[in-house]
Amino acid sequence: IMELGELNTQLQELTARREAGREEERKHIAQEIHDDLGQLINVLRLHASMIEYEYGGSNLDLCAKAKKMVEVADQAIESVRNLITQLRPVVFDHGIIYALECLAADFYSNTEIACNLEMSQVETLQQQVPEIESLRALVIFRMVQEALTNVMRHSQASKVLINLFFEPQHLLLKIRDNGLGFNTEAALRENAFGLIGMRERMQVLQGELEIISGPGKGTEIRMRIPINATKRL
Amino acid sequence: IMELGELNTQLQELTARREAGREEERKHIAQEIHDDLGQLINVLRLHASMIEYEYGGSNLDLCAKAKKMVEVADQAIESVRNLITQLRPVVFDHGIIYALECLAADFYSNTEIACNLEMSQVETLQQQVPEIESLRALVIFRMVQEALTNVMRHSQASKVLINLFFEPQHLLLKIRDNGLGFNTEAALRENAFGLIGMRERMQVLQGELEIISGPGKGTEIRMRIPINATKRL
Amino acid sequence: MIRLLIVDDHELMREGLKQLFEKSDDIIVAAEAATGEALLAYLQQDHFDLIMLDVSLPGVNSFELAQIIAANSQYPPILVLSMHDDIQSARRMFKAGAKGYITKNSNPAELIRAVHKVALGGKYIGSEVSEQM
Ligand SMILES: Nc1ncnc2c1ncn2[C@@H]1O[C@H](COP(=O)(O)OP(=O)(O)OP(=O)(O)O)[C@@H](O)[C@H]1O
Ligand SMILES: Nc1ncnc2c1ncn2[C@@H]1O[C@H](COP(=O)(O)OP(=O)(O)OP(=O)(O)O)[C@@H](O)[C@H]1O
Ligand SMILES: [K+]
Ligand SMILES: [Mg+2]
Ligand SMILES: [Mg+2]
Ligand SMILES: [Mg+2]
Repeated sequence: IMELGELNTQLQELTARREAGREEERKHIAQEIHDDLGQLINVLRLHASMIEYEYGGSNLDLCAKAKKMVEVADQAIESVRNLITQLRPVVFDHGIIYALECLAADFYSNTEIACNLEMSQVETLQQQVPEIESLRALVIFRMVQEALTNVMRHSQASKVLINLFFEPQHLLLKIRDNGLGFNTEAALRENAFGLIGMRERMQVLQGELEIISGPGKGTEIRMRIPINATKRL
Repeated sequence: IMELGELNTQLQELTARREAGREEERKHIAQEIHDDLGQLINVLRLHASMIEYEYGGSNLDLCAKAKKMVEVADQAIESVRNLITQLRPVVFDHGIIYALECLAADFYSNTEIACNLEMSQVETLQQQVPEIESLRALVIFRMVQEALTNVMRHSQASKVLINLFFEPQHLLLKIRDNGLGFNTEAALRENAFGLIGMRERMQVLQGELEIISGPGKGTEIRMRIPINATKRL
Repeated sequence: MIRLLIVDDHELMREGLKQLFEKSDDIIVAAEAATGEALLAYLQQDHFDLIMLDVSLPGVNSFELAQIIAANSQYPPILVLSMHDDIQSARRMFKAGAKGYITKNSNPAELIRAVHKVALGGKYIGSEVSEQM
C-alpha cells in the first residue's frame, strides 16, 4: 500500500508530465500547421497572383479565376493564423510579460470588462522573468487564463486587475476582480475542478496559491511562484 | 484533512475531466482544420486543375504553372489529412470497432509488426458497442494506442494480437505481443508513467486492468470495461 | 442532359464545382444544397439524375442520410465527395447505398467521368481510393 505522501508526489509528477505532454502536442501541431501548411498556401497564393498578373489583362475568365484563388488563399492564410494563435500562445516566443499583455488586451476586447496589467520593478522583471523556463511560464499563463475565464463567467465584475511583481527568487501574481465574489469553502466542497486544477498546477510549480473571496467582496487569486525551482518541468 | 478514498475519487474525476477536455480540444482543432482549411485548399486545387484542364492544351507556360499549383495543393491536402488523423481518431465518427480496425492497419503499415484484430460475437459487439458513450470509447481507444506504442518501442515483437470480445455488460480487450516482455513490478517502481496513466484511465472507466509480462514471455494487457457504467465521463 | 444536385456546406466548393460542370455540355447543375434538410426538400420538389454528396456536412450522419436516400427508389443515385481517401470510409458509404465515391482533390476529367458513370446507373470508385484496394 502506498502512503499518502508518496501518492501525492507521484500524482504531481503525473500531472506535470501530462500538462507538459499536452503543451508539447499543441506546439507540435502549431509548428506543423505553420511550417508545412502555411508555406504551401503561400506558394499557392504566389502562383495565383502571378497568373493574374501575367494573363489577367488578356483573358477575363482567367483573370477572374486567378483573383478568386488569391482570395481563397488569403482566407486559408487567415485560418492558419487563427489555428496557430489558438494552439500556441505567444508566451512560447516572447515570454510571460508580453503574453500577459496580449491576454489582458484580448480579454478586454472580448468581454468589455476593463482588464489592466500592473507591473512593478519592471527592469528586474524583464531581467529575471525571461529565465523562467518556458514550460513553467506556460503553466503560469494557463492559470491566469483560467482565472480570467472565471471572472468572465461568474464574477459580473466591471474590472479586473492583473498584478505582477517580483521578490528575490519569486514571482508574485495577483488577479483581482470587483465582482460578486463567492464562498470559497463551499465552492471547493462542490468539486470546483477549475480551482482544484489551479491548485494542482501550482503544486507542480512548487509555488503557493491563495484564493480570497466572499459574497460581495470580489475575488483575488494570489500566486507566489519560485523562479528557479529545483525541478524542471 | 481529506481521506485517501475521498482524495482518490476527486483525483479520478479530475483526470476524467482533463482527459475529456483534452480530447474536446483535439476534436475542435481537427474540425476547424477539416471544415475550414481543408475545404479551402480543395477549392484552390479545384480551380488550379480547371485552369490546367481548360488552358493546358493551348498555353504551355500556363499549363506548367497550373500543374505546379495542383502539386502544391496535393501536398497541402496530404498534410491536412495527416493532422486530422493525428488529432481526431475515427472513433468519434464511426465507433470503436472501426477505429480499432484502422489503428491495427496503420500500426502494421508503420511498423511492419503484424497486427491482427480478433473479435468474437461480432453481431453482439456491433449492436452493443455503439452504445458505449463516445468519450468512453475514446479513452479505450487511447489506451490501446498507448499499449501499441509500447509494443513498437520496447517489445521487439514480430506480431501483436488485439482481441475484442463481449461479456454481458462488459467489453473485454486484450493486447498481446510475442516480444521480449518485462518485469512489471520493477517497471512500476521506476515511475512508468505510460503504464500508470493507463491504470488511471482505467479507474476513470471503472474497469479493470491487468498487465501480464515477464522477461522472455511477451506482454499481455487485459482490460475489462463496463459498457454502461453508472457515471458518464 | 444530366441534372446534378450538389450538396456541400462550403459555398466556395459548390461554386468551384459549378464552374467546372458548366464547361461540360451534357451536365447541368440543377440545384445546390448546403444542408441535409435542403437536400431532402429538393428531392421532394424536383427531378435529378445524380446527387453529389459531401460526406462531412456539419451535424449530419452521412451514412444514415445516404441510407435514407438509397432506400427510396424514386431518388437519384449518390456520388459521395470526400476529403479523405480511406477505404474503410468508402466501404461504409457503399454499404449505405452510395454508387460512387470520389475525393475532393480529384482532377476535372475524373470528376466528370464519375458523374457520367454514376448518373447512367454505374458504379465509380475514385482512383485515389481504388489504388489502395
Ligand atoms: N472570479 C469569480 N467570481 C465569482 N465567482 C467565482 C469566481 N471564480 C470562481 N467562482 C465560483 O467558483 C466556482 C468554481 O470555479 P471553477 O473554476 O472551479 O469551476 P467553474 O468555472 O464553474 O467550471 P470549470 O471547471 O469549467 O472551470 C464557480 O462555479 C463560481 O461559482
Ligand atoms: N509491450 C512491451 N514489451 C516490452 N516492454 C514493455 C512493454 N510495455 C512496456 N514495457 C516496459 O515497461 C516500461 C514502462 O512503460 P511505460 O509505457 O510506462 O513507459 P515508456 O513507454 O518507457 O515511456 P512513456 O511514458 O512515453 O510511455 C517501458 O520502459 C518498457 O521497459
Ligand atoms: K453545363
Ligand atoms: Mg472555471
Ligand atoms: Mg509507453
Ligand atoms: Mg463539408
